[in-house]
Amino acid sequence: MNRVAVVTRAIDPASLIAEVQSPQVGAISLFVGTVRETNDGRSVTGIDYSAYIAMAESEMTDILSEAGDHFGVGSIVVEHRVGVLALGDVSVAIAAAHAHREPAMACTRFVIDEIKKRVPIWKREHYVDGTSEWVDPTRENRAPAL
Amino acid sequence: MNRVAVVTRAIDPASLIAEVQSPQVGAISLFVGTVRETNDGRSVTGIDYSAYIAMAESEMTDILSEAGDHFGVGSIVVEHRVGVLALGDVSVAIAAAHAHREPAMACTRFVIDEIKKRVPIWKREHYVDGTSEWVDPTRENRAPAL
Amino acid sequence: MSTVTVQLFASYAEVFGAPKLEIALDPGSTVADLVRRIQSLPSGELLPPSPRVSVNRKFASPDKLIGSADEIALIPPVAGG
Amino acid sequence: MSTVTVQLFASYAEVFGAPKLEIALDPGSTVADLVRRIQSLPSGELLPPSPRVSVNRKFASPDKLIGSADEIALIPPVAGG
Repeated sequence: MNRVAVVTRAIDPASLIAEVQSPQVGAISLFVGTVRETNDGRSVTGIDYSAYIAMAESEMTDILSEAGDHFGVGSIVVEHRVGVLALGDVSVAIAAAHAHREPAMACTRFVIDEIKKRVPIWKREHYVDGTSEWVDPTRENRAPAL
Repeated sequence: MNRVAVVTRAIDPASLIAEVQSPQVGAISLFVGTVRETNDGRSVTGIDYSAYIAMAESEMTDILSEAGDHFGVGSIVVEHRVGVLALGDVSVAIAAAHAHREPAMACTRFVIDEIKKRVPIWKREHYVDGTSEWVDPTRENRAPAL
Repeated sequence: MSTVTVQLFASYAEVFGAPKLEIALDPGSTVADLVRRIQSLPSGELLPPSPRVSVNRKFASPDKLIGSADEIALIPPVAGG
Repeated sequence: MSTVTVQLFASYAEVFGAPKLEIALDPGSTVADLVRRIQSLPSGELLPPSPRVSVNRKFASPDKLIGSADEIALIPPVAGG
């Protein structure tokens, strides 16, 4: 079964693995996104994630459904965290299980790529110089959103 | 840092994640292989894994070194279990961490593909009918090895 | 005339200094009409030319008709993951 | 003549009913020579025509020379993962 959630607590990747694991599957692929100390050459101290939660969960549910159709994967779990995250904190985790490794791995990649394109979640990065900016991946030069 | 091990105890994927996680990375890719209850249409009860341990660890070390060169990933950990495994047990886990997600995911895929090609590890599958066979992935029809 | 509530998030909420806007629309208005109305508000010129809009939690095309019962939001460039 | 020890694993160990073989080789023998010697043993005909051989924990080509101090193994089709 699939499950999506936007959460405000720490994400435990091991619990996602356990959730998709079963004797029916032979391969589990997990992707974990974490807060990195540098981004585009700037030193980051932390990230505030915010979301339009109802739509984010709806959109992630659609993505898992599409992934199921594309790759035949019936067991995918996604959690995305919002709120104030520190360096090294897990922001997102995706686990997918399948009889074989190729569909499991392709599924995980598809889901993270789609999340980054279309799930209404935003992040404000805080830098060591005391400034902060909304991250806008659509801008070539990564200038702040707006 | 990279690490490889052939182990005789249960593999804990979470410990591999923790091992590669750091504020320098933004993405962690994990692959987990587990014992599946059916293989090529036959009902499996368990698998005995055996290895030429010294060469297996040497070969896996070479694979991680090649992966590091190909994908610029400097933090990869692999554990492969040997001995008697039950349904659902984890046989192999690979964790790779990188600043960005593409190299981390490509690295994990490369490592599992290479392990399956060239690391001297064997498995004897046991079936519900009481028979057992050495698995030979090089045979088209998946007949038993020898 | 009917009034719709438009939810704002992240950088767009900062532009208008509020988490939502109340916008009066003529019957038969589309997403494009709504966007033009919002861009004509004070600070509205800070929005991009074609910001994404969601209607009932789905991304909506500019020609989609808007009803007063719809759940509407203006969606800044997303940065999840 | 010198004697080398050849480690056997998995299905190959079952073929010969032993975890290793002691094979006497002429000086200057290659991996291909060793394989021919092993295939001429009882049950050796059950091996594939060109089984993989490792020398000092690396897969070795048929023309590689073998010394008595080398760590040698016959490698059945691998099935890890």
